[in-house]
Amino acid sequence: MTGFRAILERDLRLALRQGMDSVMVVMFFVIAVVLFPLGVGPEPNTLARIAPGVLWVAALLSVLLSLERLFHNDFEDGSLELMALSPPSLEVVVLAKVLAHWLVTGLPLIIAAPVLAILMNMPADGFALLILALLLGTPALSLIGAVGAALVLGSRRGGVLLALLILPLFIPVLIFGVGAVEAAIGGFPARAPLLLLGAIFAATLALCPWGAAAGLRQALE
Amino acid sequence: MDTISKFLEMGGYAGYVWPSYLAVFGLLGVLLWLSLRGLKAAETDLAQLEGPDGKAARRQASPAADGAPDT
Amino acid sequence: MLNYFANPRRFMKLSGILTPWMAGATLILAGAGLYLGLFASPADYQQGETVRIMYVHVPAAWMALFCYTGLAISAAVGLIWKHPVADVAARASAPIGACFTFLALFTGALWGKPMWGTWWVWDARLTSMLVLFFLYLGYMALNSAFDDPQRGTKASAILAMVGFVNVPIIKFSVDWWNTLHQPASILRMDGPTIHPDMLWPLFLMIGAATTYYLWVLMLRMRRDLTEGRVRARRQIQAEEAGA
Amino acid sequence: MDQFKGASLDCLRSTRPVFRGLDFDLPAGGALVLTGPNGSGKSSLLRLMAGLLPPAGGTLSWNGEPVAEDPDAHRARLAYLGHLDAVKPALTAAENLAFWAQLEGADPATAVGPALDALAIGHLADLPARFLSAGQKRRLNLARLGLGKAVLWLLDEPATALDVETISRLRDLIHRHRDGGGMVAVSTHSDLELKDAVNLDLGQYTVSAARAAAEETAA
Repeated sequence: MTGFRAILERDLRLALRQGMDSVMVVMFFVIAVVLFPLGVGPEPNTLARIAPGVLWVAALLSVLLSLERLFHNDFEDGSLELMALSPPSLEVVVLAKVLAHWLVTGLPLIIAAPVLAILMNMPADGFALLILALLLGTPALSLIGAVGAALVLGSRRGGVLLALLILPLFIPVLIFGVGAVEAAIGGFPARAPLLLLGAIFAATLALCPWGAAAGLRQALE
Repeated sequence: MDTISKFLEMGGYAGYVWPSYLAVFGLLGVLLWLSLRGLKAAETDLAQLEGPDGKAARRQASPAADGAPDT
Repeated sequence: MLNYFANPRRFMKLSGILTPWMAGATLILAGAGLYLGLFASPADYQQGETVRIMYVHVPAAWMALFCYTGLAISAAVGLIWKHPVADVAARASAPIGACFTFLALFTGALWGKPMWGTWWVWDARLTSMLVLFFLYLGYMALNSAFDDPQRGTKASAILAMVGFVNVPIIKFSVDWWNTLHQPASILRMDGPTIHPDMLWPLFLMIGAATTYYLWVLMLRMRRDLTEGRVRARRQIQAEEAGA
Repeated sequence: MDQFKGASLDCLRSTRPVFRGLDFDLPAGGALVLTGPNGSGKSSLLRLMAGLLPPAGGTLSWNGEPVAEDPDAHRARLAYLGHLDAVKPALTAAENLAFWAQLEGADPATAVGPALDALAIGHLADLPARFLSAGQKRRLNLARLGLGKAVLWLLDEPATALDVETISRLRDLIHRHRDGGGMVAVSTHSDLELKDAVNLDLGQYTVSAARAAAEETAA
């Protein structure tokens, strides 16, 4: 457990000191969402209709953008190898780094989301559910993405490749995330999609550290 | 003659039925051809390297080996 | 059993015997299936002659899933038990599966236009097939993204297993999403029960597609293994040249 | 008394055979110096000993128990030093070291200062690592050895980029470690001159591709 805390604290400290990471991710999120009214037109009803989907897709892309760096720096400078050889198991290392990644990128997205929802003219009924769904969904995205980030270490064209590998696997989170928000807006119970999102989060929490650790192990051979 | 053209017409759906068959047999044919060609190329390479004249081919491939034996 | 086939030499010997049989079986099954499908079977009373697209569409869709299963199982065997032939089988399966998936989508569009009046609908089956196509592409891209082929094999094997766990989840989520978005009734593909005259050509074509897969799979595996031996030979040459 | 042993180890990099049938025996207080031409697998053997690279054949054992059966225990007793320095430029030297101390379960408050002093970089403790020179970063990486928990040191060419004075400090560090029953395996070009070290020449275990191919054909 001390190992988990040590990695978490170090990654957070690094992110605070050198990282424009949070700022960049949120800025990308904002710009991506703002592009939609410019592309689709400013008609409020249209924007309100597509708001949940646009917010989720933009959040998904923002997470993807930040994922490439999840293990990359530590892989390049040899830290990852030493962490793999330190007493905490590699699964714990992965969990700590994913949690740090989510705190640095996922959480700011969730804070920015309601502001963008207003810009998109989203009905206020959906706000609470949007935040709740993002709270359950973005950690799952980070966990799934960790597997992909581990697999592309040391490859040519890591970033594009990561998108190709990971985006198809993000689809269930996207569907249930949007489903929850739309249900709330339409006045239906959002219990089912939320439970499914929770189930996906639980499943990724159980499986993805294992998969990412396996990926890291073969990258370090 | 009439039956053939009637057959080819596919009840007016010729534009959908025949491209389907063409795509399937075309693409699978290309994949098969590529796989066969790749296998042939690899087998030729191996035969050249392993065959009775393999030694000669080796000499040609690395003339530096004869000129500078101790590097 | 697995150990027996893990030996590349034994595989080369066995596949050398089997390849011509698979080639013959494919040609015979496809020939018979085509004859029955195009000439001897009736047109559907609702769908008319377009029903003949089914004889290539359904086998392609079936093989798209079959190849992915084969790929994932081979990848798992290669990763866990370190059987070299299994790794080769996984790599060889991917392009075949990707071709079949593409064909399932393509022929589906050609069937959909006259039947539903549109090339593409965001139907649950089409969507999950499209995702499967992306998974194949991702697998192939990852497999070839490393300078060390061994790393590509291992990384993509892990991806194949992750994808295998994910495919049912994606399928389920797409079904769920689809029922929310549009009623399924307009899009019923599997209309009334199939007439036995149509069942036979369908079975034959599915059989042909399966033997085609095994045939090309063995060709590609033989190529991979032969190329491995060529590389080993070249390495010996390089060593001799350096000595 | 601890004992680290390797029996008939085979090593593959990608599909290329590196060495085969390698044996070594490292008792408590012992030192193993790996020598051999480039590409003979010195780094690979150290990575194999660390457990980063699984052996293609043969077994590693600790006090008679196969290492593969308890990788957690093995990680807890080793310290590995590779070619890369693993120094984060945004953290100070002390913070860099404190992180590794925490990971190993040592108390950073007491362990970091002496470890830095052992390599004469105590005065740099509060300097962000981005201002350190290549040699100083190397020393900061070496300072991890002084954190104190590991019994088995695996050092991959530790003397590169070090001046004469630091090499002698490293030698002292290794001697003290061995006197306390620790063991060390070093791959080195420039001679560290460790006393009573066992020399392991990897050149004799090298497998040529031709021999590997011939054996495969026979199998």
